[in-house]
Amino acid sequence: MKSVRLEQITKMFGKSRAVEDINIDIKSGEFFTFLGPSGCGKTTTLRMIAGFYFPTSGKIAFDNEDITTVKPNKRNIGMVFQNYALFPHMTVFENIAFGLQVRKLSKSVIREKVEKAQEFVRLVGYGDRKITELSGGQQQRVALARALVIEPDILLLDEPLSNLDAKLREETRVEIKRLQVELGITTVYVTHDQHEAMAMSDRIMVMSEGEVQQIGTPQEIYNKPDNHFVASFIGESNILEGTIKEVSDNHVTVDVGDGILLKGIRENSSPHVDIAEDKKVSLSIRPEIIEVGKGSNSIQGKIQLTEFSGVSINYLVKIGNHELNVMIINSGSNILERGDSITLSIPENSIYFMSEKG
Amino acid sequence: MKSVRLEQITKMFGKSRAVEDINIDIKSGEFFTFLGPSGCGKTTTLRMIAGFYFPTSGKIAFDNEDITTVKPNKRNIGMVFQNYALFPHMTVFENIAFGLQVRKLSKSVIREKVEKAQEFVRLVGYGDRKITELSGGQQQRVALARALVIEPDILLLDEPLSNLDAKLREETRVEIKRLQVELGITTVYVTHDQHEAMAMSDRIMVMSEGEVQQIGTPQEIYNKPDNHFVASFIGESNILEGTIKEVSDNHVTVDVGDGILLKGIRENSSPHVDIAEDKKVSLSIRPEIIEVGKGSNSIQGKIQLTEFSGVSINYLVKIGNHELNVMIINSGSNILERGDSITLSIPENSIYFMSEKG
Amino acid sequence: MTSEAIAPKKSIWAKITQSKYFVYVLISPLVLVLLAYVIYPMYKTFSQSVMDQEGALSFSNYINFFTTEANLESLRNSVFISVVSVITCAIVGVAMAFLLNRYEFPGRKFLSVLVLVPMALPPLIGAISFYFLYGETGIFPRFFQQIFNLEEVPFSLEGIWGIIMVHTFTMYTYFYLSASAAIKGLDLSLEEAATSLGSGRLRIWTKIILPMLTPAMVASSLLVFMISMASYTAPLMFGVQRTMTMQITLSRTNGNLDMSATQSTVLSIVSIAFLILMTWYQNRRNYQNQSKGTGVHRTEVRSPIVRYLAVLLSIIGVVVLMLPIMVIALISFAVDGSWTTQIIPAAYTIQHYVELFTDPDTWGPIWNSIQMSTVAVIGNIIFGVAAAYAMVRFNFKGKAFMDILIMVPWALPGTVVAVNMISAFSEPSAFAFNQVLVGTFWILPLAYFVRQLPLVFRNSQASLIQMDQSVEEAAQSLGATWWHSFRRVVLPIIMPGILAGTLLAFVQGLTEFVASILIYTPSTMPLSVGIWNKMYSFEFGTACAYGVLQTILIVIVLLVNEKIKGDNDTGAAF
Amino acid sequence: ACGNDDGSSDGDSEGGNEEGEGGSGDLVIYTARDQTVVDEVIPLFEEEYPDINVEVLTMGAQQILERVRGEKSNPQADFWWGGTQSAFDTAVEEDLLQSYEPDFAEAIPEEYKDPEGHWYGEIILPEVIMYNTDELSKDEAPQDWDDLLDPKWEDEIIIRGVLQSGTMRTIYSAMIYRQDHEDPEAGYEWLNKLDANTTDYAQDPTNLYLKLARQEGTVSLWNLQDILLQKEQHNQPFGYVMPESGAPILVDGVGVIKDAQNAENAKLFSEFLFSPDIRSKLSEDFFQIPTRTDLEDEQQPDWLKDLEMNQMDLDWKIMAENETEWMEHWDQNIKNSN
Ligand SMILES: Nc1ncnc2c1ncn2[C@@H]1O[C@H](COP(=O)(O)OP(=O)(O)OP(=O)(O)O)[C@@H](O)[C@H]1O
Ligand SMILES: Nc1ncnc2c1ncn2[C@@H]1O[C@H](COP(=O)(O)OP(=O)(O)OP(=O)(O)O)[C@@H](O)[C@H]1O
Ligand SMILES: [Mg+2]
Ligand SMILES: [Mg+2]
Repeated sequence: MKSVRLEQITKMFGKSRAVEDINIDIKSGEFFTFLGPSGCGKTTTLRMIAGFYFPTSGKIAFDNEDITTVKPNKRNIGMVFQNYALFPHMTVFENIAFGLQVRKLSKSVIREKVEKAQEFVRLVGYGDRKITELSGGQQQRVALARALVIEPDILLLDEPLSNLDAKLREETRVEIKRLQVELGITTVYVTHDQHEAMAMSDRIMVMSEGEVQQIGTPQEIYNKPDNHFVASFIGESNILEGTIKEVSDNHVTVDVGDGILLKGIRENSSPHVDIAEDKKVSLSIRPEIIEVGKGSNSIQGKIQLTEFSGVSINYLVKIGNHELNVMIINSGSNILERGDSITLSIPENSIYFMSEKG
Repeated sequence: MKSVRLEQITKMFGKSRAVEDINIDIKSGEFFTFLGPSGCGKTTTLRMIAGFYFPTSGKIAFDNEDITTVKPNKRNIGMVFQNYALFPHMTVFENIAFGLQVRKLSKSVIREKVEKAQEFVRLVGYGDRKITELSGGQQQRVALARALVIEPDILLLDEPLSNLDAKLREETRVEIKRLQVELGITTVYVTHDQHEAMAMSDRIMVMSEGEVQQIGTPQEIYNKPDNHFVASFIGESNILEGTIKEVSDNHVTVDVGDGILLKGIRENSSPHVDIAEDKKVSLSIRPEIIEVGKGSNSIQGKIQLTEFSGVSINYLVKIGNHELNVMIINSGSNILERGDSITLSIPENSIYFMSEKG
Repeated sequence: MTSEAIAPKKSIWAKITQSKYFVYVLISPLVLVLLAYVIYPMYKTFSQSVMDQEGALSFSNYINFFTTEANLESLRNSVFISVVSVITCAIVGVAMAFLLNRYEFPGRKFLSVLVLVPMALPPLIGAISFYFLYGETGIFPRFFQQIFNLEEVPFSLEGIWGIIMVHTFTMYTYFYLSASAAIKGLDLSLEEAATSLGSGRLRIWTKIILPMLTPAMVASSLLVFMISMASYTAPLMFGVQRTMTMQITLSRTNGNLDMSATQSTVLSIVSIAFLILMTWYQNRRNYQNQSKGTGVHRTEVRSPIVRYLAVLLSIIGVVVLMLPIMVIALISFAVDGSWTTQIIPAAYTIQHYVELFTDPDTWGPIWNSIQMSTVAVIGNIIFGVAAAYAMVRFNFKGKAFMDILIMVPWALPGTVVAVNMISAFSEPSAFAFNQVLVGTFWILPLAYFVRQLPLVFRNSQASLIQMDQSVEEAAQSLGATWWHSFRRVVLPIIMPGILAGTLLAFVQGLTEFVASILIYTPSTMPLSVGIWNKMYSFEFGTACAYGVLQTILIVIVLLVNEKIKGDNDTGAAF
Repeated sequence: ACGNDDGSSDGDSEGGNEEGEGGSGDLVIYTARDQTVVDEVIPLFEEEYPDINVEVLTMGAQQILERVRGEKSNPQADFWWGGTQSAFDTAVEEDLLQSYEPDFAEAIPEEYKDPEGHWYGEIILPEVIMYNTDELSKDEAPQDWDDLLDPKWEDEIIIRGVLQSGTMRTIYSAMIYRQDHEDPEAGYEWLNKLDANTTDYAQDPTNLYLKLARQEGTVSLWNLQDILLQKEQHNQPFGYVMPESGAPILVDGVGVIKDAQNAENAKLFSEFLFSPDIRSKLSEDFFQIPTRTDLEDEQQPDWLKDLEMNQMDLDWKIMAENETEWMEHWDQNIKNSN
């Protein structure tokens, strides 16, 4: 229920820079996600919001109020730590109840709330267990319950579901989202799971090596990545380099080598691309968008590798000098093997133009 | 390079039963995965193979040699612990080198191997860091490198990638798999990520509440689940209850209520189902198999919920009293909103019959 | 492979090692040692207390004990003094531990050495220095009397509160050291988690930090409680007759050995009861670090006020704690008899040092003490750590009993321990390889060993309880033998605890007096007896100069310890 | 309790009395004498008996008793040098000493030795009134025990902790005995008044000297020898008054440990220690008053010649019988009651 603003935040550890020049405006009630490779500074940034690190430079404000140096316990946050940080000397119940006791609620209210939270994370009946007697996922759920139960203004979640199975993860995710929407808690979420990020977030910040790459809604980030990094980091993407052969009206034709010409739509391009004949350009093509069989932008290839993933079958297809990842929904039809020929087509409106790499 | 056999393994913690009557035969060089909800006993089983827990009853054998009571350090295993269990007083290098030093390799060989392992987990240049100066994902990678570098007979991995981003996870996964195949290391893998399980495993054991539900190849488990639990746990599945109306030759027609009749193929059924008229039966239909538009088994419904996940758009569709999850590949076309009508069709060969829920 | 051939052999060995009785094999040497050096003499004392002159079983001594008001009052006093001492020592020790371990500031290392120096206070002169500071004619009372122009001194330290004061000033190090070790092992993210849940400093302290320090606190509480019960010099100095130790001495002086045995037994029973209570309290909860991965991030202190406050408090604390030592140094430079009614001595000299350094007998006792303490401490480390490991990691019958065995010598007055040792070893016994130990070099190190074993044992145990066991498992999974993983993984992680205990034990060995005086031989005269000799012949200044030498020796030990610790640190806080 | 009987009844067989010329081997002495005394005597002894290897362990009388007791089954020491009559009596009762008949036995009065010859008094310690000479002149100081009860000494008297000090126990018992040895009530009453004037009890002698020198009080009760030692050797402002009604006189003695490994050497040492030369030397240097009554005038230092001994008449047997009871009563009912 509070907005969060980070202004030109930089954080150094000794001489090494963990994050640099971060600017974010998280709206009140927004679900905001940090996404990025391991070690890119997600936890560091989150900890600065929580108040456990002081930015080397820059300012942090909640609701326009500068809280850069305010103590963590005065920020009314709820946090799930990446390492859980459960109190080993307390039981599950005591762990979850801790924040409520701090808030001096009555015994009966605490019991009620804790029980509700236990239900929420599917740990009913585990109240008296010691932390050592829980499985990894159960520990993570205790950590989650402990942060949620205090209904904070701002919820900071550092990979809160990483040790849960897909089913529970999905259910918990939906529940968190519901809670967040119902209570309007501003939430900052760190995850390495894009699917999760996409499904839950209002906006996503993609980071790499301590720097912001793009901030936007899931669809913007997915469909209109600002740069190579974002395109390849978010979901899988085939990135081809080519030279623009022809620009007509709304259509662009690109030569990607080996005599292969691909036709796309002009408006599907990131802001800074120079679309003109003979310019070098990068094309991003999502594997799932490629179809099997003839159609627009038909090409021939040979299967290099086959991978079955349940929902889909993934092929690595060799086309000239390029290798394309192709994802075909598993419809029970037979699976092609390495060496088989395949005909693919790429819908025109699903080619996205970005400026050349580097 | 050793086979692993678990015979009627049961493990109790005090009075509570963590796993019960587990029988597995893991072949030499096989990649075997434990899959199951949080707290179902995956870690417990793994720890028994490693030798940290003694089974309350039952036997464990490596290569037909009973090792139930052999000490962990005599088993030549490599293990990644769910909580990493890194040596906090050592640097990254020292952590990874530990197992090699135990094996009394020469300094130069150790250096070489450790450096290769660091490269493998993308931690080149982090050798002299203290463990406390690493991010969560980096720590996990150290744990992985430490287990792999000793090239054990049996590799036990307890959610070794849970804190890595999708990209790195995928890459590491591929590398682990490659290593495993090249060296032929028997691998037991615990994961909560079915995608990972499907992509890597030779066989998967699905567990629930300490009991084995099904053991089989990824395709068997996905396409021919033994029971409700497996069907709904592995991937998403819509499970409908119905009564068989008509059995003709190879086709089965089932009334699932609200006057909706679905037609399927007889052979798509789990072993113990009794296919006969008027029998109750369960149908499992994967969300990704359902198509938009008219076709076989056409039905009408109303959209309840829309979720965008990058690759796909997920709808929750209300049909009579049923709610169906439907997953449509994101082809850039417009997304339907809550309340919109939709026509779906279910291919006949993609309905799977299971016995009624017990 | 050749598994065929080795399989059967392996399985026999495996059978033995995996048997649930194997742990008894492991702990048997320790039990033997304890039997010989603790149980056997203790049993003699006990049997003496329940036997009448004819040797028949009789509780008349106990009836006598519990019907004598003097005894009961002594018991009450001793328990009261011990309980309050535990509390005051805990406050001082833990507060100093936090100030000096949590905040980084220039000179922190130096202060953290100084804060331990009071440990070096020689028991005899140490007692007197308190008198000089806070006694009726002490520096402070006189100082305040003068500046406020009072008729009488405004306050002075006396009686039971005097004892408690002395205990606090000399025993807070037990808390300081073990708390410091525990703080190093404490996962900071727990505090952060509590903070993020909105809790303020106070609550973090009471609900997270102190509870998480429980193993360390229990260890030091036990040590302080027991040594307070067994404390002799402090009651002597404040003339409080009604404590258990004084009563025991009195009984012995009067030749009433049965009563003294009874009193000793009652004393140890009280201490054992406290031990059982604390163990029960500790076992109710789990203290193993349980986080995923290692305690990653460290809290930063930004607020300069907090930091300056920490610096200021540290300095004040250290100075106050150092005062008794400084007084001894002061006296060592004062002309004997020159300090009468002044606040501080009027005339100074270096004569005492000249005397000391020209006396060829000065260095012998110092060298003896170093040798004997070293021998004892090596034994302490081997057995103390092994016992702690067995107690924490294994589950076996008689665990509680072994705990008591190890602790009891600490709970008995030094005189009683020494007399036990004499009677046990004045004849050849199997436990001493058929040798008479009395009158040899070995009896003193042995006495030190038995008496100080709890120091290393308790502190190591506290560290072990906090250590995450899966780290050890990781080492095993990498093929390390038990010994290898113990050496390379367990030891380094619990090293702060071991070092704390070792330091205490070593310093204790260098300063032990009450037992030493009864069993030393001319060739093994320890330093403390040397000092006492000077005192006894009223060479007060020289005794203090000798005491200063002892203090310097201990400071050197502290510095060495700091060096070892420094090499071992897994990183100090910001 | 097996308290302090007179210790007269233990029938100990008389030890052999042969005397070797010269002597050789070891000699282990436990002593409660000051290091300085030891340092004076031992070299002289070693000069005379160069073949005897002497080892001296210094400790308190109480600790000697503890040690000898502990080592009973395998004695480590040969000679016990310095201990109170009561400590020796306890030791006799516990059968820790052997009896012997030295040459000087005749020269020692009955009351200063064990009738069976288990121990012999070496020096006597008169207990007197002590005062701070900076504050008081000899005339201002109390002249007799009863003067101490005068209210003008309120909070001026410092007493060395009574129960742990043989000296003080003797003085206090003597005070009770002096009032009425049949019924201690009168003595308790007297001590009660003394307690009223007492400002503090010092825990050890050093402390007593400190407190007195630092004028926490001006008057104390103490033994003559230590007062003189402090005064002459440590420049302390102390003086003494020999009470008009007499001073209780304590004996400090020596004994040979039972079953000592070097009993012969121990006897040699005791002969040496009691020899007139050594006695006069120790009187000279350490203000010791010998028990021997047969010293020539020229063997006595001036102070000793001038000393007007005024012995209080006491029945040590009755005192020993009652001391524990009296002292416990004092400790429990009188001490600090005012
Ligand atoms: N030491 C223990 N004492 C008591 N119960 C335990 C102990 N360890 C685990 N359990 C319980 O045993 C069950 C199985 O635990 P296990 O750790 O094997 O689960 P898991 O399948 O690895 O789960 P996750 O995916 O959450 O890590 C859980 O319900 C857990 O609470
Ligand atoms: N205390 C520290 N001292 C030095 N470097 C640190 C410290 N903490 C983190 N780092 C480094 O800062 C970088 C950012 O770390 P951070 O923990 O923010 O990563 P992250 O994005 O959370 O990664 P992950 O997804 O792996 O948890 C990493 O390279 C890490 O090694
Ligand atoms: Mg992180
Ligand atoms: Mg697990």
